[in-house]
Amino acid sequence: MVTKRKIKKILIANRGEIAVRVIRACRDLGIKAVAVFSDPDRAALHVRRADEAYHLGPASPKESYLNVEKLLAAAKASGADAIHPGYGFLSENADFARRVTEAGLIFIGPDPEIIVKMGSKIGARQIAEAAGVPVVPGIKHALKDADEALEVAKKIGFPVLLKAAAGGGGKGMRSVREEKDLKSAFQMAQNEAISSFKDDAVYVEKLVEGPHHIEVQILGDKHGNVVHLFERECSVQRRHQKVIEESPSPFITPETRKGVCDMAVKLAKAVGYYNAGTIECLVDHQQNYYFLEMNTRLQVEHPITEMVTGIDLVKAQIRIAEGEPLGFKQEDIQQRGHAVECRVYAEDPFHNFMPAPGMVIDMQYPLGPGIRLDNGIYQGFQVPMDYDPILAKLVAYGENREEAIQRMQRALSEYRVSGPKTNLYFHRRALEIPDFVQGRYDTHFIDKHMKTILQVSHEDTQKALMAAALAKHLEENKTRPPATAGGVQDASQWRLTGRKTSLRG
Amino acid sequence: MVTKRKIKKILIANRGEIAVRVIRACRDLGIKAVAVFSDPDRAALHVRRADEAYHLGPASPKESYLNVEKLLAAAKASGADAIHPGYGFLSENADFARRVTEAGLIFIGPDPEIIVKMGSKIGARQIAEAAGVPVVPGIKHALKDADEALEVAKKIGFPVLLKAAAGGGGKGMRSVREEKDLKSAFQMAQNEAISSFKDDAVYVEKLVEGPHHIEVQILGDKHGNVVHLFERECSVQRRHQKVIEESPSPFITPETRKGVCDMAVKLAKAVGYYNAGTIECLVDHQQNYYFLEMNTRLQVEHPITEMVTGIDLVKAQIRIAEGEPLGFKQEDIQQRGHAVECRVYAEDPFHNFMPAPGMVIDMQYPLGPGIRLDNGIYQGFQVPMDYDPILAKLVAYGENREEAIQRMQRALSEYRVSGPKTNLYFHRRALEIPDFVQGRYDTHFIDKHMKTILQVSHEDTQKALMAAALAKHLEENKTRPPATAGGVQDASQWRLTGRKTSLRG
Amino acid sequence: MSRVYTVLFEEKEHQVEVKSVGGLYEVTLDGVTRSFSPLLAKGSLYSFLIDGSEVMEADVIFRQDNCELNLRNVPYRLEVFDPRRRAVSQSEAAGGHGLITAPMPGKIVDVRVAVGEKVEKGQALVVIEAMKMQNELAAAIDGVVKEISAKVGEAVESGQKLLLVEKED
Amino acid sequence: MSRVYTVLFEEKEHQVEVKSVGGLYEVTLDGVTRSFSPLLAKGSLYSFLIDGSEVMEADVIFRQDNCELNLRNVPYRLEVFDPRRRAVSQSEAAGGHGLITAPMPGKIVDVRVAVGEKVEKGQALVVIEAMKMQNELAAAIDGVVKEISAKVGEAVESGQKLLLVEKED
Repeated sequence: MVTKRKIKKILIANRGEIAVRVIRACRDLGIKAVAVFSDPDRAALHVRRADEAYHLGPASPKESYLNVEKLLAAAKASGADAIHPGYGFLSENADFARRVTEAGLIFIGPDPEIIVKMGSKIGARQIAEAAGVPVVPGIKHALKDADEALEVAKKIGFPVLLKAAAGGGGKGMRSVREEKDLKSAFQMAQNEAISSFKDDAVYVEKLVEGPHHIEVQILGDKHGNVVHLFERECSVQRRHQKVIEESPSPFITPETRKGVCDMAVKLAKAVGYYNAGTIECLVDHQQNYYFLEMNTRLQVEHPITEMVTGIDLVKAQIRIAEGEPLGFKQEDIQQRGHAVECRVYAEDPFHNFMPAPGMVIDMQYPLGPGIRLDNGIYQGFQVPMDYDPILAKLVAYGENREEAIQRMQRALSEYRVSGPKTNLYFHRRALEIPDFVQGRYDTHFIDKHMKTILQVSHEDTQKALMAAALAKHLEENKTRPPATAGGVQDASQWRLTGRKTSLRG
Repeated sequence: MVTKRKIKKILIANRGEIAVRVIRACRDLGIKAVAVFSDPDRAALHVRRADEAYHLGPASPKESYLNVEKLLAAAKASGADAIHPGYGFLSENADFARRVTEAGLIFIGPDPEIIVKMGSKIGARQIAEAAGVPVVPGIKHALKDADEALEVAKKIGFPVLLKAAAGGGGKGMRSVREEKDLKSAFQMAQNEAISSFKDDAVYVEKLVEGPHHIEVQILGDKHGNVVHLFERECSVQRRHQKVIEESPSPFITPETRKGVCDMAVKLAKAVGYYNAGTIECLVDHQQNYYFLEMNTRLQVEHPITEMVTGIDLVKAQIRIAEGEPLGFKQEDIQQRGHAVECRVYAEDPFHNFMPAPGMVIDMQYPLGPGIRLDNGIYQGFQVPMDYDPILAKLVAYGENREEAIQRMQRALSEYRVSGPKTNLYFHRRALEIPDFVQGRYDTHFIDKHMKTILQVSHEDTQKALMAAALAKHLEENKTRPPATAGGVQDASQWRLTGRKTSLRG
Repeated sequence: MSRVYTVLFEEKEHQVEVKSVGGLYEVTLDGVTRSFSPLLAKGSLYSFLIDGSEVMEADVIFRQDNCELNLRNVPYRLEVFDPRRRAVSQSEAAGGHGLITAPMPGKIVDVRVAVGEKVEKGQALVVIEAMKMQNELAAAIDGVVKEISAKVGEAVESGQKLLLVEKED
Repeated sequence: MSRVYTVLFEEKEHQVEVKSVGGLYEVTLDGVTRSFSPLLAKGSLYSFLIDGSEVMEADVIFRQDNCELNLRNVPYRLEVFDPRRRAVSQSEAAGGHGLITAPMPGKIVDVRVAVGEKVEKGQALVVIEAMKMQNELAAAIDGVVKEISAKVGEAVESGQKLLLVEKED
């Protein structure tokens, strides 16, 4: 018998846009939302949007968002009866899940044992192989050190891929094409693995060239029901980090769709999985698919699935955690229309995508038909240097792929962030590349088109230089309107600098 | 034979949020958008979002947005090949439609003759009666003066409703319960009719008590195809102005739905209508329905229909104007899920809903799953006193009515406008009223619940007074952090005024 | 450090004590004390943590002692002042309830009374138009029209003095 | 009134003439002249009407002559100055291309060279970490390390001087 327990208050052990996303699901369900924050996040949007907020400690994740003791203390102080881990941080940490449960709280995620089994890329590979699902050639255990990595890589044959066992979001992942680069790549992968996941286990597998990255969203409840919510195409990646995702995939055939979706449900059922989860696959150009890993948590790109299926995944997670049955069957779920997501990062595409934390000076929101923005910043917020560079997820929905892309392009033309550099221009250009427009791309897409993507028209550059000189001229001649009270400038003063060209009828 | 003609550039003869809405449709279709603006609108959002912008003249609508000569001159100067009228202003002015066509441009709307026939409330009543459709008792011609109004009103019997023949949006509409109030009401209705529609025709009909205001969205093309996109429930009104709309209606039965939808298609076909259009009906508690009027233009509340049917109405308007066939049949259109719209007005609910133009000091956008905001303002914009008080349309979509309302409530809790007073609090409270939550309301809803809606909790008031005293204290003691360059305040300086309550694990 | 402020709201005066305690502020009104941790998040927007953890945001804009506070989109028009420094509130000094000012920017379309005329509470005296809506401004007290500054056809700013009614003795 | 400004962009100097003509501005670059009607819409955001009707927006932030301009989310790092007032650009005065500064706020996690060491263009000298990503900062010229101010473990601000390479004579 599954015990049912209504959740009244949820502590969100995360920050930024995903914490805001979870808070929204809480609001929709009439559940109180408790935020936690580190020093630089006192004024973060997730704090401002919560019902209650608790301070954790200094900026360092170890002393704040990764600190289990402090998180449990905040949960206790707030009287929360459940914890949602978001993604990243402790979301796939079985020890955390166990500690939450031991404290008498509901962990909004799978059983800790399942995290151990499936949360580790290595463990999941073993289970998948046992279930007869095809996996990418590689080793099934963590590497001792760089020397072992080199030894195994030579055996499999270059190119190879180093991967953090606890990984996600491209962190702790390095592809290595030549022997000489392996040792330093191993070091960097391990360092990132520690700082991102508190787990230094790194393994190696054969690098499948030019594949599609397809993943299947599943939902399982505590009563043994598992459904899939179809696939997401996540092949637009840079440094193994997803940048643009869409659903449905423009590449896979109906047969492949059925194949990967059935495989996902089969695997999830095999381990008695409950919660939202994702089965990631590589699909090659011949539509062969390989199981890659399972993510036992919510995924950054979950909104595109929500938009094409109409199901709110965070609300579903919460209901599952309460012990409720799913309430719908596989045949109730349909893909309707098309959705695209662009991940908005604080990084400078023109300078090797360097991270770009800093103060948000101004922001223009993309709005209107078909647009959803899951945002974590606001004008005046100091984007900290201590955490992931994701600022927001921009999602566009349309009746079909063409409309979804058109709307995304429109939203990108409206969206503007001043202060931190962002990859918004990168997105706009990437979506214009004919290979993308026609849906013919694989994981090499960005490398292949990077030069074209980063081109800036000569005309725009000319206008930029002209505008800069003019602005300088206006400032020097004090024709800039003065700031009014509250730091807001008076747009109605345009007559100072603008001439009207009246039309005579 | 219908001639087809691709549109490359559209001039939008409107302002504010609807102009921005049309610009978005243009962007999606790869069509250039031309804005026009009056003096106070140089920095308006619709200008900032356009590809090109032309100045019309002073603030007064007669000298700007209602000035046909200047609009045509701007269209000519820009090389636009079509004009979209939005709603309000010249959108139902047959003379304007004719002049546009005579200038060799495409008018994105119906044939001018149809505007004459159906655009006038009086004419439409006559056509409807001829087609055997039930109408509300009243007269079929414009009133000469207040004396005739009184005479007719006595004949029909009080209460009566005075209505501008060219009306819409509650403008030029007054309900009169007693003889003594009729003359001044007639005067005000006529004044508003002139200033809003350049047309002083006012007529009178019997006031149907406590009805539901149901309207049916239709789309017709130039090839004779007409489909309906189901109904909208628009019974939440104040002073005959719609405030909250939803689709589907929680009130009408499937039979009534079929009845009003069939009637709408029948009427539209009878007059050879093309373009988007709306058939408005009154439905009484016994589910009897009466034809009220037809709007031969886009409707403010069109987004809720877009959300439940997935069809972009503005794009459909443009394609129809190009001579394209609809491209879908009645059976392709389904209501899926539920959508609610709140009209956000610059008005002060606590002071008799007085208009509240002025500078937008700050704004917090409602975002996230299921939320669409069609917005016309931004922080720093001076909302002019010269035009309609509508600032934005907030729309929430959900799998079902409950989810749509929950999401709307969440969006309202995020949405904040500082500067102009708004009716956002009014919306939040209205959606909490059990009659609304249960879908049991008619056009008397607001009057019935106004007191409850405008109640503010004692606790909130206490906190407001406390916060005001504290803010005063901080300002006097200069503990307020100073503004940084660019007028932005540094949120990271919170340590100056905030104490951290660190948790120890 | 502790200080008492007078907050005038809807014609009633409230005494609010503000006490700084170790970086936090204890604020007392009508015997209820709450602790506030304030942060100016942006512009005029305060983010408060109340009693340790409750999140509350309010936009607070001062023009001298006049305060416009926006809490959950409820606009509060307040006056906040140090009672030691001022005895009479501004609105009373300015003519009490007999003064009619423009509630928003707009255009005067009608003035329905003349100086010296007797008026009743609730009687419409001036009609102002803004955003295509006409609004009647009514007398708040019985009395006699003392002064009219509103002119038909004239554009007025928010807060501009339009008409003054005086109580009869 | 007309004035010529020097705009330094990607190590190239451009001469831009700005001429005020009846409330409009005629701006000339490389023989192309466009008319600009500028309006400061909010904060540092300019809304321009170019050549009468074309709408363009750009965020323009100055710190003295250093200019960050954001046009359609393309960030331009420029220097804009009056050539009569200054002959040498700031970045050249500060050490030309041999100077390595922090491109963003972050933490120094590695310094791979010592003072006096010969380095080649493209060689990674310093590793900085921000937002959980490690980034190698490389030499822009061949030369010798003259000065190191970066310390491993230290947090640095954007623009902070980390290391100086000098060309060998």
